[in-house]
Amino acid sequence: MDVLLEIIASLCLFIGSFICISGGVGILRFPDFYTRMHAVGVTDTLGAGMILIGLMFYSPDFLTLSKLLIILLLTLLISPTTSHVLAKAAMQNELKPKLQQKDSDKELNSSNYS
Amino acid sequence: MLHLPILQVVIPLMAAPLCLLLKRPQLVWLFALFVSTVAFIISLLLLQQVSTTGVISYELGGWQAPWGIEYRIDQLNALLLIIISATSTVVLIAAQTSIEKEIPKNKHTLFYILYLLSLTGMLGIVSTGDAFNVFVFLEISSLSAYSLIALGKKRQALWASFQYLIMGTIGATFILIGIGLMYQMTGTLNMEDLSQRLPQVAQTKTVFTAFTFIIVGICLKLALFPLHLWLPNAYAYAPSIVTAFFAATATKVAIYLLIRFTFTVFGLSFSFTTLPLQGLFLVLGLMGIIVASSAAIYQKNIKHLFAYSSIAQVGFIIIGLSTNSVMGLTATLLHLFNHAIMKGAIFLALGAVVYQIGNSQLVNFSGLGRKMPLTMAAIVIGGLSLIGVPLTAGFISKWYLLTALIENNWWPVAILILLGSLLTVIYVWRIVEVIYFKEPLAENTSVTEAPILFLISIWTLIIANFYFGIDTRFSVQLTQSAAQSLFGLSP
Amino acid sequence: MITGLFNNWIVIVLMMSGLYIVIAHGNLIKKLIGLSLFQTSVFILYISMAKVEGGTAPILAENIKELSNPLPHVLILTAIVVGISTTALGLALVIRIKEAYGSIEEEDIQILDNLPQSKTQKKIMDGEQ
Amino acid sequence: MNDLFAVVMLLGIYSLLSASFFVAMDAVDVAFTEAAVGAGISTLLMLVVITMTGRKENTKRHKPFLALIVVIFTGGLLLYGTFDIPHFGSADSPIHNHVTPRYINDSINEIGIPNIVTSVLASYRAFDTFGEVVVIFTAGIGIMALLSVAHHSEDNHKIAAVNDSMHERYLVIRIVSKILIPFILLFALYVQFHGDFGPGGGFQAGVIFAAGIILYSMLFGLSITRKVISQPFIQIISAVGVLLYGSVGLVSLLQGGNFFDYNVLLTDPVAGQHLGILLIELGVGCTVTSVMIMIFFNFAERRELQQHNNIHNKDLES
Repeated sequence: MDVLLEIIASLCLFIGSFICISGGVGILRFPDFYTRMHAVGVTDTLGAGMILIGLMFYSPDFLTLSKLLIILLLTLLISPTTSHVLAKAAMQNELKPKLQQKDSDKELNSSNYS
Repeated sequence: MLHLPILQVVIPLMAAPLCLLLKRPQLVWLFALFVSTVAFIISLLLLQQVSTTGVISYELGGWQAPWGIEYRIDQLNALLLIIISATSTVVLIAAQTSIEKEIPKNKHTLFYILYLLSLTGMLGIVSTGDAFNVFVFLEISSLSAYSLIALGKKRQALWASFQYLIMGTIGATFILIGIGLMYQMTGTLNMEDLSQRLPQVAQTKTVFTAFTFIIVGICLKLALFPLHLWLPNAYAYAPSIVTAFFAATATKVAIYLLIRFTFTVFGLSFSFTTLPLQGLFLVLGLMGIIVASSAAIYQKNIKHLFAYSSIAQVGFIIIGLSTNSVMGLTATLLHLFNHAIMKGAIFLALGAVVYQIGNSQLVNFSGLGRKMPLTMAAIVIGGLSLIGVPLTAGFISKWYLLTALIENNWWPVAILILLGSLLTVIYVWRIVEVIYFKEPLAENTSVTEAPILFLISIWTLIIANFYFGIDTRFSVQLTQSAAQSLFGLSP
Repeated sequence: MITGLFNNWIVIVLMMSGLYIVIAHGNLIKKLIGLSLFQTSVFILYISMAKVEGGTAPILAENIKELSNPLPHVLILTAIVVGISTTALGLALVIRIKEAYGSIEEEDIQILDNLPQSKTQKKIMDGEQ
Repeated sequence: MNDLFAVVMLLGIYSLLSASFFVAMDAVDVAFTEAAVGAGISTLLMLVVITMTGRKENTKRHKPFLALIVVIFTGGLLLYGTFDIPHFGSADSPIHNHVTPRYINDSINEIGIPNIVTSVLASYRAFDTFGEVVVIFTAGIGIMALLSVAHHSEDNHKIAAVNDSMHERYLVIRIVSKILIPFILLFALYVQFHGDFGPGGGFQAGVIFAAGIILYSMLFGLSITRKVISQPFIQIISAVGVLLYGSVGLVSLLQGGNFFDYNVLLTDPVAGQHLGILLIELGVGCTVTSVMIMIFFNFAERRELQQHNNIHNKDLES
């Protein structure tokens, strides 16, 4: 039983940290604000969530478990909201997404946003 | 009687939030005046208690000293408490009239609250025997000081206040670093305990650094010569009442801290033999006197002029410290006391002028000697006292200072100090000339004498000035015994 | 030998960068930021001295022997409050300065301060003539 | 870096990092406060001010050489001073052996609560904490003196109209924070009353409580919040907090003890200590909450006034 718990917990932790790292890579590699924010916003919720779940399997008593659960719920609630607000603020400040920009990008841009 | 030390600080402190509940400015003024008077009476009682029973120690929360915070009142503290609470009371008498024209109506209550908080801060710094508690109360007094200065009418007041905020906070943080290093070497924050434990580690580099940081931090607050840049503007653009109060008390509190740290906490042998503090104070003091007095001569605004004169006076006070003798320290303390009286009177009189004519430019003073005879006489007498003319209080402290210097055989210094007094004569003469020997400006022909409350508070201080210039028993005895006890001699 | 003092050196670097910002930058908000950097670094100095090797947070519980020193923590709690109070007051002053001068750069303010003064000086000279 | 917005955000991150450092150094209470104050409130206030004063900085340095000399000199002195400091973490340095052992060994008998930081803060050095409350009260009063503007009554229709238009724009975040704010306030109360056992206490609770209300007023408009919590009301609360703290001391005076001697509050000294600590923490909480809200209100009102004037000026020009 203990071994099983251990395996599940470490699997969750591993997946969580992998997702977080991929988010970090995304922030560096993606081209513009919106895609970068997408990378962070999505992975943050999932990655942090997985890590928290993994930690829950490790928790020694009920008190810790419930605290972790509350943190998880708050993260699920707050993280998407903040991403939403960030994107909205960017839109209001007229920051345009970088779309496929090649030769005909001007037309593309204008046709998308007029 | 037992709880006097704490009541001294807590009464004005608790009165400040109560003012917020009172609301009506007139009422708040009376209340603040009452509280300040009570504080003055308590400080007198404390002095009496100290002189009969010796040092009073009060343990807050009933916890023994190095574990809890201790209030410790000796003669030096009692002297400072009297200076602060007395000037605060006298200045408050005139406050109601003065701020009427200088501060918008809806801010009067807030003004009194800040004033009381600033009073609390200063009283707290002086009474406490705990190094960290000093920092906390220092911040109370500084924060209220920044806001009070910013209440000035002109926009320069804001800028002056901001500069003071930056300098003051750097100074306070330096003190915090110093206290931290000291704590790290000794494990205690209580001043008495520190003074016993510091000699064991006196030779370490850390204690040297701690000492330097504390001294530099205090000197920033003190406006000692190279660190004085914030002071003239802050004094010139603050509301007149605030200037009068701070000129009489704020630098005094900083000097108290300097004396407390060099003499009591670090001990004489450390402060004056391990470090070249003596020479440093001497040189900085002298330079302060000469440079600030010369700058004062060229000022066009009288508030600026006397602000520079304050910096010069700090020089005199510091030189007294640098002699490292009982006589010199007595001179320092006497000058603390007397300078508070004369600068308080001068700035209050300037407040009265500002009340009547709206600003304090030197030109506007021409011919006012006939229009406002009592106020102008007060300024002149204050100026004479700054010079050190006999019969005024200023003479006594200068006399003691010179005696102390001659005792040490520092003739050149004595001569330079006389030169400094000569510079004082010049700038005071400029004012006298304008006041009495020029025709009034056209727009000032209808100016009349200052309101009665102003005159009461100004002349209280002027009479005190003469009294302590003639009958020196009280002040000299008190300062002498305080100085002796600081040097570890029994009075 | 060296590692035992490492924490202090880091703190010194942080403190000095704060102090540099306060003195060298003309923007008033930047000055306040430097000030708060300076103060926060002093907090780190205090807190790092309180640490005991192998100690835990100073909350009593069973089977804990070694505790870190609680006194610096208390002092720093107070100092943090003092810090935020100073920063807030400074910011309020900045707002007023912006309204009065129209700028929050130190140099602009000094220029603006000197202008009316020279005007008044002229006036004074005229008056004397 | 001449974009002040970025600089302020970096400062916030620095505060958060130092808060995590404090946790590593076992200073949980301090970390809590630093996270709430440094990363929370002070960043927020700075951002509000930046929106009013502009976010670009003049890149010209003021006195770089003077600054460099001062900094090198001070830094060198400090560096010199560190060589005799007891080493990091060593248990035999003076600070761990002189005053502190009594706090660690005896506080459980003398005060009776497990969090030593709280017992030192609220009982052994209660006067420092009183000073701290007065400092923050002073800051509140000072800011009010600097920024307060005369009130003009707003008409309800206008508020409702603005409210509706904002509702469209901030729909998601409004709903989410409506869910969250009760929890924030509840958490603040938990921190307030749990300070005896774990990290927390009046100050942290006050900041969190204020943060909840500030969040509400940012999303739903100042005028609506002001209907619930008016300026005079907060002023009174802030005064009451200081008075409550002080009167605990005065009561202990009247009971025959020294100022802040909680032992005499009740017949059982330890219970007296508990009561005293509870009351003063409440006082701290009241003052801190109200002063924080007061500061934010004053900043935001000033901002509204500025914008109002700007619009007015533009109308005049056109």
